[in-house]
Amino acid sequence: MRIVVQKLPFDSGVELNAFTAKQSNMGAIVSFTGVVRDFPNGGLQYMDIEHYAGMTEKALEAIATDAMSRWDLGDVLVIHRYGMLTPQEPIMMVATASKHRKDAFEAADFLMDFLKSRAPFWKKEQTSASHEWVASKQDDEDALKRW
Amino acid sequence: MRIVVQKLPFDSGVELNAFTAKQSNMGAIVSFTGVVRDFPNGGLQYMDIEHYAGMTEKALEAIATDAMSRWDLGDVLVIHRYGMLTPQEPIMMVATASKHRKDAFEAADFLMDFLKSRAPFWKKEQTSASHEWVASKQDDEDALKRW
Amino acid sequence: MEVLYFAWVRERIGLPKETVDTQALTVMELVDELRAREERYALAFSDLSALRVAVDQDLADFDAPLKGAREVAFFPPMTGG
Amino acid sequence: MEVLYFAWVRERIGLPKETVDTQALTVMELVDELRAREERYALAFSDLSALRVAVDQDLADFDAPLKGAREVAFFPPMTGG
Repeated sequence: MRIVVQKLPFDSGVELNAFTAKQSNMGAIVSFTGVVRDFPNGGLQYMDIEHYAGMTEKALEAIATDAMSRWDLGDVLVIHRYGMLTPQEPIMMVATASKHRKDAFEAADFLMDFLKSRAPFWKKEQTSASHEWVASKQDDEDALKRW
Repeated sequence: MRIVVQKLPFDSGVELNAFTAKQSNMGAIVSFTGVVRDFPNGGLQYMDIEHYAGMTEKALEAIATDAMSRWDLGDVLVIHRYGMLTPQEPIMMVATASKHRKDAFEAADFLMDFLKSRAPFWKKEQTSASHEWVASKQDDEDALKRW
Repeated sequence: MEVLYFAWVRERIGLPKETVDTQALTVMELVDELRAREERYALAFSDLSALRVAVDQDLADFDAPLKGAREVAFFPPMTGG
Repeated sequence: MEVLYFAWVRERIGLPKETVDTQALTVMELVDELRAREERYALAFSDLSALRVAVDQDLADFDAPLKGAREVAFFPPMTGG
């Protein structure tokens, strides 16, 4: 299990390969990469991500540990950035390794649902004129009930 | 949409990055990589994958096109190898790009279910003593009913 | 008509592909003709529930018509991914 | 006790962190004390349904006890991922 909270950019492809290389006889590797989206008509200068240092690492570890106990997984990777990100930059990534594709998919889906609403990150969208905190979505809260 | 059927190895990380770089304002990228698993106690010399050249490309395109029509996707990638592969080598990979994580996850899951049972590949496991064709699983056939 | 065999069907019949001169109107009629040929064909086609068929590279049923078809393939259930 | 604020809660109150001398037995009692302080606190805590709380870095309810707690944090619903 590897949990990383960092300000610096990371390379999804390099991380995916490093994660895959560490596994022993896992037939299924699933990855999710979250990328900063611009507004439909553009204008996003940057996304500023605030987090609760200390609690963040604990919360991510708890979520990953929960996933490991619910599914037959060989390994879990979580990387999440904070600070100022520009459109098209990767924000975060999760990866799961399992013998079976179903476990790898479900666990990655689960990790994402909990990262969205239970990891202490807050996104702020900055344009040249103003900034606005991204509102949480009822859909994201509802998604947790699936598990 | 990119569909590749090849004998040569591929690099999942490089493919994931190339796929991600092509997208425009897609917030969610999901990848699945299938890796050759050895037997629980070892002994697999290689996995030999036979395919139906001509039909394979058509079938993969049809499955990917179906996914594009069912979910809100920016793009789909499918890479599938044939020939002789050794344990730990990647067999295949799919990637999906969407504005929304739910679409990216579901479409990748769907692609994998259909690749398993509807793309004309046949796996043979070769040990030093014998070879055996991998049997299809009822679970894999049942998985198609989800969609 | 080109007839193709894959995986253990190919191994049992002993060849990957052959040109068959047939008047069969359906896949099932073609199967019956092949079965009547030789023991290895009868063996390969002994349990149709273990076989799948494609007509002109599209999955089809055993009662599918062969009118106009150029290529028929027989194989076990697929195991991709 | 250390009290932390994040995102727009931090912006409204105007600081990320402060040490509060309190006898509050629950989170709710602490909120009431803070509300009574100044307008900016009353404003930040005006709608508790828009707030989440963590006690010693674990998510908690507003009726959670504060006995032995060293750190309480207030913030809007999280938007990670």
